Amino acid sequence: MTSDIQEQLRQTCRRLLEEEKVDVVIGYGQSTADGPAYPVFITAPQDVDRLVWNDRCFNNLTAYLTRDEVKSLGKPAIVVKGCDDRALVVLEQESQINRDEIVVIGVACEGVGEPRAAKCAACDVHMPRTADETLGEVPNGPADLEAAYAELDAFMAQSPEERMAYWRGEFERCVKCYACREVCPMCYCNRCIVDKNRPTVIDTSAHVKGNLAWHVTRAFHQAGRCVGCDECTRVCPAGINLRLLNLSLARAADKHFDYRAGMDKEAAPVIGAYREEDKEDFIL
Amino acid sequence: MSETNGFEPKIVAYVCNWCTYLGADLAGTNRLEYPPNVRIIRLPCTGRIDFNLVIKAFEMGADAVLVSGCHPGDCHYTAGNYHARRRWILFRELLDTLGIDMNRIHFAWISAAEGKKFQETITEITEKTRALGPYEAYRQLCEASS
Amino acid sequence: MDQVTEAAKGFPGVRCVANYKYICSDPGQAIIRERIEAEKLEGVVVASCSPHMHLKTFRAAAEAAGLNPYLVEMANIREQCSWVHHDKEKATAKAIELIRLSVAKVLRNRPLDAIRVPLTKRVLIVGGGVAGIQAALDVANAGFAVVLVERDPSIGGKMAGLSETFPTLDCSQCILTPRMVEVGQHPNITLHTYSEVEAVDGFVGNFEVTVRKKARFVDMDKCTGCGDCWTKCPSKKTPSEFDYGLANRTAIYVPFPQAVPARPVIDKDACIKLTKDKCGVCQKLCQPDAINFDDQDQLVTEEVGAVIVATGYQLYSIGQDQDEAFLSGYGEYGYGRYKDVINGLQFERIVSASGPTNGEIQRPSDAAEPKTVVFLSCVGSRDNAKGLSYCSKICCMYTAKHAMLYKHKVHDGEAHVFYMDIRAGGKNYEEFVRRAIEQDGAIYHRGRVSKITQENGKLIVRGADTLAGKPVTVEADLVVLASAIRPAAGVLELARKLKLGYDAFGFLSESHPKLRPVETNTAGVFVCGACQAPKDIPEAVAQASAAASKVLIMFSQSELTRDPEVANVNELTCAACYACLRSCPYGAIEEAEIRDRKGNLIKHTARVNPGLCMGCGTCVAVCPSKSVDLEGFSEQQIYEMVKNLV
Amino acid sequence: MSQTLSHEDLLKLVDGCLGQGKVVAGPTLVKPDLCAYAALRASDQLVLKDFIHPANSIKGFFFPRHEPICVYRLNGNDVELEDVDPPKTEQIIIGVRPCDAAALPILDHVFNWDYADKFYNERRENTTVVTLACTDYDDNCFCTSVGLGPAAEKGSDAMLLPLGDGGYEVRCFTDKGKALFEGKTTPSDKTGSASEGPARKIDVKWIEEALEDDYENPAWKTISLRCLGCGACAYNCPTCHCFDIVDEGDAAGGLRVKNWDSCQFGQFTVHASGHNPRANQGQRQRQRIQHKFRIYPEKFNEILCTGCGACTRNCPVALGVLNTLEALRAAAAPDTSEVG
Repeated sequence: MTSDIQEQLRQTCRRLLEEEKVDVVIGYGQSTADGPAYPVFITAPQDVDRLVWNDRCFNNLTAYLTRDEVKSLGKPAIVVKGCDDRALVVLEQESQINRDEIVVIGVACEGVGEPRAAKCAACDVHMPRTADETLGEVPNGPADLEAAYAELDAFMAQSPEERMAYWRGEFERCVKCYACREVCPMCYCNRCIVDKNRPTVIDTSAHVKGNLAWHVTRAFHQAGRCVGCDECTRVCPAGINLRLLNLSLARAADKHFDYRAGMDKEAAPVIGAYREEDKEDFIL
Repeated sequence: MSETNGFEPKIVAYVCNWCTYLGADLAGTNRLEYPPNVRIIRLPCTGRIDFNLVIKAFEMGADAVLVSGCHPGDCHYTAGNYHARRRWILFRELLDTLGIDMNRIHFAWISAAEGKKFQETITEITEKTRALGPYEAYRQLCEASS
Repeated sequence: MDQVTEAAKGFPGVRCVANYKYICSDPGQAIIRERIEAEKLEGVVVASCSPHMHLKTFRAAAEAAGLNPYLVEMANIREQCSWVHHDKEKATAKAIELIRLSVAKVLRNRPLDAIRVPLTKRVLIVGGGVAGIQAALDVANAGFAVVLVERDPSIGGKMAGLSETFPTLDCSQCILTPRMVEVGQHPNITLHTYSEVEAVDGFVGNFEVTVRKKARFVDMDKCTGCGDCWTKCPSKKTPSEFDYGLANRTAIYVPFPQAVPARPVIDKDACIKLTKDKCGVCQKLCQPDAINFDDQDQLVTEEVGAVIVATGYQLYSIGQDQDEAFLSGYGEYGYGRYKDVINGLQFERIVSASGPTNGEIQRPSDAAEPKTVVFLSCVGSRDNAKGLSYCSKICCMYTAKHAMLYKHKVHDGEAHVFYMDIRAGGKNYEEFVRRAIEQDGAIYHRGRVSKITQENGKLIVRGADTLAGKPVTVEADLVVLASAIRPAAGVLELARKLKLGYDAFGFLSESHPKLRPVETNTAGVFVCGACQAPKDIPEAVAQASAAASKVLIMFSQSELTRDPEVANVNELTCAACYACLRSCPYGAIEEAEIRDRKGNLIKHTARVNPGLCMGCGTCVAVCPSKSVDLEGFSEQQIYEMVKNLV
Repeated sequence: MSQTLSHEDLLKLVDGCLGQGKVVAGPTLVKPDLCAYAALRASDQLVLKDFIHPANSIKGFFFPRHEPICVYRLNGNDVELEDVDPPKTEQIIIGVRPCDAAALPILDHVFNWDYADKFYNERRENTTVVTLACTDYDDNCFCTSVGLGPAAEKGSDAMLLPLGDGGYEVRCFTDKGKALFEGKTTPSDKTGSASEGPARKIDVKWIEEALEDDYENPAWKTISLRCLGCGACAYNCPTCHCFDIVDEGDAAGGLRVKNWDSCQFGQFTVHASGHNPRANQGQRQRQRIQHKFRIYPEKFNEILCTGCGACTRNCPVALGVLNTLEALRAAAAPDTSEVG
């Protein structure tokens, strides 16, 4: 199955490059079969065989679309999974990309990782939704949001004190390498607030206080934008479960505004819109 | 009223210039007394009040934070408070997930005519916070960071 | 205070501290000016009252001393400290902290220059009653363009329906219609009748107003106003709004003969063609072919620099059903049940020479001449229990006028007046009331009426005479109720569109009851006439001219200056996600491009239009990289304060 | 004769040190599936098998990611300064991979070159490093390419070589090492063993030459295309040592602190003017490799890399030093159009 997709993928990309429909293909490569897949940038038809597709293709490649180094290569084709595809929608909503200037190659995804990544458990976007060309076929699961938030529910069952203690432990390990930020398609600011010091809104030090402030900021800046690709969580060298924070905001947007990031390009973004009837039972 | 051996809670209030700040002024004009524990930071509109300010207040040792502005429909800037409310709805869930003590973050609509409500709100929050005691969890976290 | 002064001396950046009891007074301001010059100060903090009280004052003082006014901040140690905390010690400690915060802030203030914005020298006037007409003519005659929007098919308002006006008894229409015609023909006035304000955008000097021109079904350009249509219209059973239901009108109609514009309009609910797709007589008869049954509402936008609201009043609706729960309705007076119980405006039509009875006093039920008429004042007014707490102000006068006019026409008739007090403040007003009583023999009973019933063709009015201290019962043929004045329907919707304040009764709020009587809290929007409070014609007209003069003062400037405390974008770090643009309540942020000399695109960025920005700062809060900031409340200023909370 | 120690006795030793209030650190499971060096609360937290290399390095025990170096107090317009003294607590790090220990002598140069960093030196003084020889390697290891190996002694005070029966042969190289195991070990004829070392190799000599005037090498651009510019490599690298000095505090005062920094961050070289001499990731990658394999060796005659592979293991896009060097090599060979 995946091997057929891989073959179709190579053919498609060869065609696109030969017909000069695109200048570069942003896809996955792999040095050794059991090694991790990693992003590759194919500019010549004869190199398309370096492209792979398998369940080790973790990266959300859409993060590259907003990078100057990659933009300078010309018009891209990009390989996306269903969850990555949602990022494209947000990036378009936020005027970061022009879909006419990008060829999106969607690949049917049964899930990544062995064992499967947490995000895949309740995935309802096995098939990319906005791709120009889609390879393979996997039935989309139902939007089982209960399952999606199960991990969060379990966590929230603890007392606030326990939760605080948990995060304190997590944040004590954070070294502020910003892998979570750099790998995220939504963190495309060319100057992050944490890199600004007039004023210093967030302590740059990687101590608990500064790390809490940083992770609150990172997470909240994702409110209504995070598409749940979980790359931040996967790449964290300290193994901090950022997914929980993202989930809490995703669920809030879902619960209160019936909104899921990257599902509907036309939907009014959560931040930047409002309804007069928005809930306010918590306001004195 | 408090048994917490002279603990005086530190309360930071981020308020909008046109409703709550004027409400506080009215409380003054009417000589409505309330505890002196609150420090008011005047911003033009709740729309301007960023979540980072709440975090910063706690870092500065606040035991409770109040964010307050115009009632829906009354915003001097027509919609700033609606946008703010949206962010609060989301932000509260994040803080809750982080285990931040939700009894220490308060949101209120207080209009320019509600001097009484301002007095009552500040009094209530101060006493509630006095009862909770200092926000040790956050202070420890800050001390661990020096 | 000394303690505070001492403490303040120690704050970082503080050069000098002065302590004066009345710092806002002239000598107080002199101290500020003197210190600024003597010490070459780069910032000033005044610790006194609320900035809402005197920030402008102190900024002006600083400017006078050559310091940029935006380098002045205040610490509110009165309203928000000394006045609310009795514990002297703690209050003092708090005052010291508040001053420290303001000092911290002012250290980060930047000199700012007022923003200059272009000014559209065109005024929108909402409401074509006597106030609107007066304001329109004043502005238009001063040479500026006016857009007059009237909800009804004709201008004229309530005054057009009045008979004669107190205290001079000159004919209302005789004095009003020439002004109406002048409005209709004035080259500087654009008239939108049968129209309503749909939406208002923009800000002082640059409003964009959308006007809904309701479908008239008559082409105003083709129509000559010949009248063939309304004389021949077979649908004749619609109660006339102008005659308050005392007469009927046709489906295609002009509200009254002197209407401006003198062009008919089709009532689509009454028209047989539009309701049943039959008839169409008017269309067949219409020589110039002006009838258009397919007519639709049209939206037109008007650019104006100022707005005058003159939407006038309506009468307290007597009867059972009320729009406000706190109004009782005075069902006991039988209005609506008894044909011969009417309100003041209806009586105006009955005595009006141009009215349904051509000025003959006839009662509605059987057109008989009433021999006994009872006038009740304060129906709804000054009645906390069942009505409105305020005095409607004009009723005493027009009731006296009604009694007088009645007696002039029915010499052998009896005019009884039940009143609470007679309020006749005004030039020749008291004399006028005395005339009604002494010369024309109106019978005044000081007391209220409890009930009106009908027995064999008579209206039994049961009341009390509190002076005589005995009950009074009058068998009347006609009862006229002086019902309370309320703001016109729909004024609240308009108020919201214009961001105007209003009181518990819906009267629009002026920005200062004494010194800014026609201004509102929305810059560039003015009020006049009964929409602000009940008032009679001379007052409404005077206020209208006042509003007009305020507009003219504005229009005498070549451009407007605005408060520079607005947002600005750091275009270098802006990631152009446009979260700010999406959340700006004023549409003050636009997408922009930065290009190099050769015109190659370097990057996209958000950009603030300082003319539109009102400085709410919502953009700052939603900007992830804080690439947009707000002058006067900048990130640095606020965080400097927060850092001083320790 | 060799000296040996049973696993149990090793754990006793750990608890003993903890009992004396010393800091004892070593590989431990900070999460069920994440092994990293961290301070231990009890010996049972120590993990000495079933991992190739902990996620991080031990440099943090000598050069913490966040270290106050001075306290300041704001008093009106005056500022009071107060030096911070480096902590005196004795540290013992057990189960250190030789590649991590080897980084210490390398770092000693830079922390004692134009200025002697008392914080680093004090910690070095007070710390005993007990390495654990490698019995396995993975695809990211390349210690042998940089002159080290599974049992390299560089930087170790003592080394544990697994005996296969759960015990260790103990080899002490310094007085600190000797002092730690004094009287704890038993003589034996068993000798511990280590693996033969990783399969992947690079020719560092070639690299060093290749890096001579390679500033304009277009390969950097393509090699680094996939690099996201985070600090996961540098912050887990045993030898990366860039830091930033910032003042942190409020109106009352605060701390001047030394925080880790990384040349891979876009902001790292931005001038006050806004100009950035290393404007793209290619230039930043080049800098990192240049520093490790040319500049540092030229200056201190040591390669600033121990082949531990942590950079690759932690890299979100599986890049890291080794793959970068191989890509550079491949790019130099004309026969392919290898990219990214």
